[in-house]
Amino acid sequence: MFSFIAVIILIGVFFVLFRAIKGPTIFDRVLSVNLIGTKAVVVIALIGFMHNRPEFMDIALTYALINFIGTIAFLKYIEKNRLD
Amino acid sequence: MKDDVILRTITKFMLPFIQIFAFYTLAHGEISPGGGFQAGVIFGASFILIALVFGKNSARSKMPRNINDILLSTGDFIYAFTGLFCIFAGGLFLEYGKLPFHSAKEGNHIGMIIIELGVAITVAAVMMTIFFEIAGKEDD
Amino acid sequence: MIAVDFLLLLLLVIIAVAAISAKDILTSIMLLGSYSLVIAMEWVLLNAVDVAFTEAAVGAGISTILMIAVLTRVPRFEKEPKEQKHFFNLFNHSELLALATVVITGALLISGTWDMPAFGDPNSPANSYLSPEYIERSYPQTGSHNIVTAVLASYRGYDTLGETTVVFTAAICLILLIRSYKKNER
Amino acid sequence: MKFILTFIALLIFWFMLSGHFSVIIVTSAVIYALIAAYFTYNYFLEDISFAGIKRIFKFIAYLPWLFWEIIVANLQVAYIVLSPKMPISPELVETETDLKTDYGKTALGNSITLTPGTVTIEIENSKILVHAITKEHAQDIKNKDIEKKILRIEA
Amino acid sequence: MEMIQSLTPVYAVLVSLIAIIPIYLSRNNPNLREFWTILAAIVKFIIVLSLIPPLINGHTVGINLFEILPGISFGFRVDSLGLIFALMASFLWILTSFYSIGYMRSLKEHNQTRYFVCFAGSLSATIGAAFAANLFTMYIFYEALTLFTYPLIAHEETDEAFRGARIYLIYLLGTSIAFLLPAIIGTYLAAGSLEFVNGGLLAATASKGLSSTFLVVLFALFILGIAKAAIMPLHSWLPNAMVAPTPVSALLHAVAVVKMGVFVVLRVVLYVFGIDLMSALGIGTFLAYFASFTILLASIIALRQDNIKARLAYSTISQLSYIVVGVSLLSLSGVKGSILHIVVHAFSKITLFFWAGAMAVGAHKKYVSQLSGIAKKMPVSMAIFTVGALSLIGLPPFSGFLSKWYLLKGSLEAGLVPIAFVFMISSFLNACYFLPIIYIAYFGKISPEDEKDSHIKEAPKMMLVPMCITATMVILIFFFPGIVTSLIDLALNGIF
Amino acid sequence: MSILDVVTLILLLAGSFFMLVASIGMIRLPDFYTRMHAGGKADTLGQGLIFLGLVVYEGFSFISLKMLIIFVFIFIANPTATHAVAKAAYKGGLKIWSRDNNDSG
Amino acid sequence: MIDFFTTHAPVLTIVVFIFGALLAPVFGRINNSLSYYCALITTALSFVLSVYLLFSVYNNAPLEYFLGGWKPPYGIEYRVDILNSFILSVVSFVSFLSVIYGYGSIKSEIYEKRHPAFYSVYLLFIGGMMGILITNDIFNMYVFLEITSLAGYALIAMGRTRYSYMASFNYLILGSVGATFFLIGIGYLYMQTGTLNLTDLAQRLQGHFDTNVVLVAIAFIVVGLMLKMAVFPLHFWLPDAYTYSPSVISAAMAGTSTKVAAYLLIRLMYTIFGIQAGFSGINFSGIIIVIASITILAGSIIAISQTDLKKMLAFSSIGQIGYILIGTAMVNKYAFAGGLLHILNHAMMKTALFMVAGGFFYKFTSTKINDLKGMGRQMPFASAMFLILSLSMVGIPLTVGFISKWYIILGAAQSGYWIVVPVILLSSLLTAIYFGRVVHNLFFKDSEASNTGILHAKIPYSMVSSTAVLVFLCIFFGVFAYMPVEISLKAAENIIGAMPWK
Amino acid sequence: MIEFIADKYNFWIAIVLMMIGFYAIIAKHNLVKKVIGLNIFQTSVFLFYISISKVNGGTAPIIWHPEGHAEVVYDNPLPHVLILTAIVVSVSVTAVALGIIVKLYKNYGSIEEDEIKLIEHNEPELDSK
Ligand code: NA
Ligand code: NA
Repeated sequence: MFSFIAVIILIGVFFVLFRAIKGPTIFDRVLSVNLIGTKAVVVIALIGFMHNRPEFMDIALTYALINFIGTIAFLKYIEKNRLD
Repeated sequence: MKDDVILRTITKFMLPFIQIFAFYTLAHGEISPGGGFQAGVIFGASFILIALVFGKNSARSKMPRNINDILLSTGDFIYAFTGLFCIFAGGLFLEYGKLPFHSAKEGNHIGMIIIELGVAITVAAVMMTIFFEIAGKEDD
Repeated sequence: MIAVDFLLLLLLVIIAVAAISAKDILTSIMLLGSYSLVIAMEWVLLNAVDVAFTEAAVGAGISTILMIAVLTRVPRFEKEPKEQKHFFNLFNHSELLALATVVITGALLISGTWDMPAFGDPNSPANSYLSPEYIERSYPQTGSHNIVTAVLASYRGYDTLGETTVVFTAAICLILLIRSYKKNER
Repeated sequence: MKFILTFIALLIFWFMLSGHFSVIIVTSAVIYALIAAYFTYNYFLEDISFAGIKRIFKFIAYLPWLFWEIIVANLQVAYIVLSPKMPISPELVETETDLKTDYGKTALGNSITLTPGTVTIEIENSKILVHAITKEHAQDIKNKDIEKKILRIEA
Repeated sequence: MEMIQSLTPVYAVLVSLIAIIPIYLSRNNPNLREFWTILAAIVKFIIVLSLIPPLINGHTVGINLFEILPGISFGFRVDSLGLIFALMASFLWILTSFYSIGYMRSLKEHNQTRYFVCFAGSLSATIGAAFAANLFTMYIFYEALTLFTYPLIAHEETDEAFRGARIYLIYLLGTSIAFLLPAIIGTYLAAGSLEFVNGGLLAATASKGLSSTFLVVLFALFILGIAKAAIMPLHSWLPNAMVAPTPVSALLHAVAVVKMGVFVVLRVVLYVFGIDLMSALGIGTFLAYFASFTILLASIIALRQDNIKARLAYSTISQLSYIVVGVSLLSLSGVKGSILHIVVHAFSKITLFFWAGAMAVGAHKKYVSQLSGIAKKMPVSMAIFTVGALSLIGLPPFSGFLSKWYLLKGSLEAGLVPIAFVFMISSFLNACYFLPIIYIAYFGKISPEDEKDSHIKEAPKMMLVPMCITATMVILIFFFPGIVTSLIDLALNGIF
Repeated sequence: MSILDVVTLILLLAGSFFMLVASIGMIRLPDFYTRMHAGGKADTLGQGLIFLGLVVYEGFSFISLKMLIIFVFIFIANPTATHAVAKAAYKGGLKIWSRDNNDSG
Repeated sequence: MIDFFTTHAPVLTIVVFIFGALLAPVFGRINNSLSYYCALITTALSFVLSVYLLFSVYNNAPLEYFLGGWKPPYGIEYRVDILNSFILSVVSFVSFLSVIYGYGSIKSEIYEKRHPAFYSVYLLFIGGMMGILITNDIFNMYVFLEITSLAGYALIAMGRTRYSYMASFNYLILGSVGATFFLIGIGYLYMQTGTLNLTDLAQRLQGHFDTNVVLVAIAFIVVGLMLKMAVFPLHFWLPDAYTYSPSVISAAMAGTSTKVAAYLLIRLMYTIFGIQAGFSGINFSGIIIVIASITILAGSIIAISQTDLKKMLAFSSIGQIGYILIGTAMVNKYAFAGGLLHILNHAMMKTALFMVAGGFFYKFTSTKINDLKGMGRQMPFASAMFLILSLSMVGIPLTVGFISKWYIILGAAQSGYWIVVPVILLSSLLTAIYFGRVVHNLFFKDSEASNTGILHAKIPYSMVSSTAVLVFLCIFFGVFAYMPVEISLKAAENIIGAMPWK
Repeated sequence: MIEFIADKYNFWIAIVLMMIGFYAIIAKHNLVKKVIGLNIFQTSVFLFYISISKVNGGTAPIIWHPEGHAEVVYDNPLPHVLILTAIVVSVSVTAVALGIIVKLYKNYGSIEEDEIKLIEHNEPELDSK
């Protein structure tokens, strides 16, 4: 069950990846990459359940966190051309 | 990006939780995935987030460059000195089992906690240093 | 499980190719971040949770942010190489040479897998020699549930001291290299 | 005061995450919560007074409605995406808001983003710029349903 | 033979090396500087002289300074062969020093300090090689001499000088590293030691079943490696080195460089391989024929040289091979003639080079064709030249006759009649390239410009006196050969 | 199969449906702003539903608590990120799509 | 107290560097010169400890040290034998002298506020190498390899020209590729054996030598290390790296870094590659000897055409690393000792040569060979030292250069690798040619006054004395070669006799 | 045959990924691209290591006390440990590389290898920093 759901999500990732590669604007790419990240959070959680060891939620949380920070960094670069 | 209300507010709200999550990762390194290194990175990332959203000065007000530079050495020093201390305690280098606790097992356990703390401090300081040095554009 | 594994690996290949062929380096960096995320998923799938944790934080997080930080100071777009392309407009010499090197190296590596133990083989030397001992000893000897942490911090604690020193080295190298003191210093 | 509130919030959060109560863990929880609170308290509670606690409960009460709206929104989006004709007519809408606090504006902005076919593009002072995927959704924004609810929380 | 442990040979080497310091320090005071040079030369000669008595008494003097690697030590051992070489070199250094002073001052040469420093260094190297106790020590001094003489040859610092010096360096350093060093290593591998032994270091090992091919190759490496002996085809550095100032040429041709070359050949033949092994392998005869070519060919080339120094240079190449042929005859008289010829040729050739220098300084003449009638203006110089030339041709009453006599006798002893013919033909050729000089100098018509030119006069006394002394020696040795031959006999005692 | 399992399954399927829709939307929708609606909303809800499903499956435990934290995080962070991207695009001068001027993606 | 040092000497030798590197920037905040003394004391301490280790293992059995008290193969093990303690001593000695040298040279070449970080990185650079040398765990080697590489990249970039950065970057890329190849090799070996401890690895590889996994592993490790060693044709990074880095770093690197990579290869050749056994019908010795021969000749030939002194020395270093390889690959006691001696000898010669070049640079800010005309008059002492060192490089007897070549040739003759003899002799000739050119310029050309300005009037004693010590040793160990020769012969016996399956 | 592929494809894809990164390192002139290639190369090597550590039926190497299971099979923890270290090394190298790139751009105004070499060739600069 969990792996079935994971496969569906991963197929979705292929679509999103297509958009990330094709663009055309850089914002499309940022959006897509952010989306890949958030999907990854779910996949991680599902893999935890697949392995019957759901205590690895910490990793999913880290993913979500890092993904958020990364997206902010991309945007700040695009808007301001500086990070600090 | 300080001018964006939503981003600013959300970041303010999340920051303490990110940091405590970093510490949580550090403290639970022996129980669940994670440990000093990951904790250090996340802690460093929290300051990077501050810098991204509120600017460098805001980040530096809580973590001045001088302190950061000293922390850089401190963490690794804690690690290496723990190793040396094991020698003083009659063991070999990094032989935590010989640390003055009830049993070798407990010595090992506490030794690992101490060195993980050292790792976390250095890694956090390093991540901040690397970020601020590379991103710092004030001299261009 | 195998389907997930396969999809993840396929994703990796696509992302890797896309990342190195994008002319916009910002795109490359984004894709590299995704690459890290996907490979970390693969690692969770392979039960390497600590590694996945680290890769997510470092590969997808810090590395990406550092690269963007560099982009704030250097041009964002890759330039076409100066010399004209020949060889049917497909490759110039250096690209052909690179391709040859890569193909040879890869072929060599793959030939090495021929008589390797199979993926997941519990009787392979790697999985049957020291690993069971670590698994058995770690909790009684160190009190750590996480065997990886036990090996990392205690059995191979010296490596980790080295590792911490490596990151320290990186920071101090950067301070040496690019911290600015003087106004006119280049 | 801000510091203590932050500290308590962090301690609660810690135990939600942890689930371990050994001496070492609890001790470190306290120490770490203190450290994290030191670094972040003036961000966390920069402009929230003691009255904030009451608002939190009001906010929680607001969530079920929001969640329902979200589901509706998503069904609409799903319909748009999957329908062959793609019935969209995007539009930019600008409205005013009476919300004063940052938390209020943020809640409004994110709620708009999460609900029917609209995404907050910008909130500047009292002006809100929204992208709506269809004309109907644009109209919803002009009706200010969400804002009214949040205003009640802020009051 | 008893070995007396003594540092005397070390002192002999060190004297001139130490003299470098005061010479360099007094670089601003030419008189003082040259005083040091002369002093060192005299002290050195005295030290070398002091080594004669113990040798006459049948001892050897020497010391092993330190063992560098197992079986390889840095040490000295004075035997009579080395002593002859050392005596000759140190005596001629005194004369050359005086001559150099005269020459350098009258031509107002630059960089005189470097010149004298390197000169002193060269002499150290020469004496060191003469007294070396083993191949290793000898190799060091062999290389050292090359390096010390390089600046002397490049002294003029013209492009031509640098070119000559470069060729010199490439030939000598190149062959010594490429051939001599491997030969030494091979010897070490075969014998486990590098010490010179009467009767041959390798002779003892021949019984161990070393393949003769190996030994032949080894010998070939030695001969190729000793380019200082200027055996064709490794001779062309010598004519190229004639760009050096004349006293340096004297040093090269008569005293140090080429003499060290043939001296090393002698050492290798007599003390490394040994007469018996050489004849057993048959390489002596081969070498004799091989070097004979050089004798003839170099003489023929000399005929065609108009440049005085070039003609002398080819003459040297030819004469050196006399020595090589002599020793490779492996007969008593041959070897004796060979050693004697080292001394005789030294005195004769230095006389000729001094004369050439005198021509350059006194008359600014560098070519044979310019010498027409010069004897009128420079009678002393031409008389001295005649002595040297006749000696090299091999006419009595000059010492050249003696050595050629022994060589001829040796070739017959060895049963190599063709070699005897080579010697005779070569003597004829010698006559062909020397006698014309004498002829035109005395009987040629002096050109009108030279006639009027008041600058053409005898060279200064500082040059003339040493010339006279060497010329006298050429004659003296003919009449009193005992001073040399007694030492030669001593040297050959342990060998034949 | 218990009720809880059925609920879990429904939640997971619904979640994956919305996530897939979001992905398809990313391809089909014509411009950045419209794609944003798919990526910012459908995906967030999909994720939320899946986590809810997992919480139901797991029952009450610290792991569920943690998943709820992630759930909350997603609902805070995703719209924020979406908003931020939108703002950046708007400030960057990206024009919105309309049926008249542009028909491609 | 004595006990403390003697028991823990192996680990202290390395750990002092970590402490030094950590404390240097902290002390540097108080006073710049404190960081200098930090570096000085650290290197001095580690030199003393290394020499202690050397004598200890020379007289007794090899030392083992279990880090963390965990027995190998579970834990990481230090294993000190004559081979590595010898190189440890060489490396720490060279680095110590370089620190002394740096007192004058670093002040002139590097902005003073960077000094604390500079010394810290320098200590990491040396400490990393020391760590590689002493450990008996292949992955630990990788970790320390990366420490030293990272530090090396930064140090090279500190050179005075802007091209230093490019040199550093190229080195970084190639170095990282090399290290990653090494890592791949480790992975393949681990796959086949399940262990990382070298001794254990050697035992568990028995009977697996003909598997593809092991062959590929060895190929990648060798290529990776050869990249690090700058063996021809994988040498591109080295000339720029040596040329454009600060004088001290050129000197220290020339004496240490490629030698450490060479050590790694030697160690692995004799423990896990089974060079003696000639596994799978592959003549491992032969391959290495051919590669090394090409390296020797190519390095020497390219050196001839260089116009920059430091670059010439760099190419010369490429050639010289070949001697070390050739000597150690012949599986012959004498040749091995010769190769080992060359590690010491070349370290002394090349470090001193780079120091002299740094002296020229200090005074005239140029190391172009054409700018060195007439230096013999202006800097007679430095030029004289250069002359002596050149002679030693050529291999003239009574200098150290002769000793190592002698033993290599001896070993080559003994083991029948006759091809090696002409290679070494030819390269000596080539060496004579390119050094001859420089010496010629120093002593026989008049200086062209206009070409460079004088930067400093006088060269500080720190620079002169450290160079002079090395020059003196080049002659001293050339004349009294007994001690190093004995040590390396014994090391050779131990290594060649210590093949576990023999 | 199928079985053989199933046994090895994880390794193969890891190798293919390595080579993609390696190609970028060699062929790309842009320095940041090279660093990106290096990252891909190294990360893929890590993937290879982690593939080694997998044991069929194994679970993550964290002690686990599931109800009703007597024996738990764990994956090999050692490669995980090694790769944790290697990841850290990799990010450190990346950081230093990026630092150098920043400096290169400041000095040359370009981060294309061929351009920098051309600039240096045309106007070599000594002692400028
Ligand atoms: Na990465
Ligand atoms: Na851990």
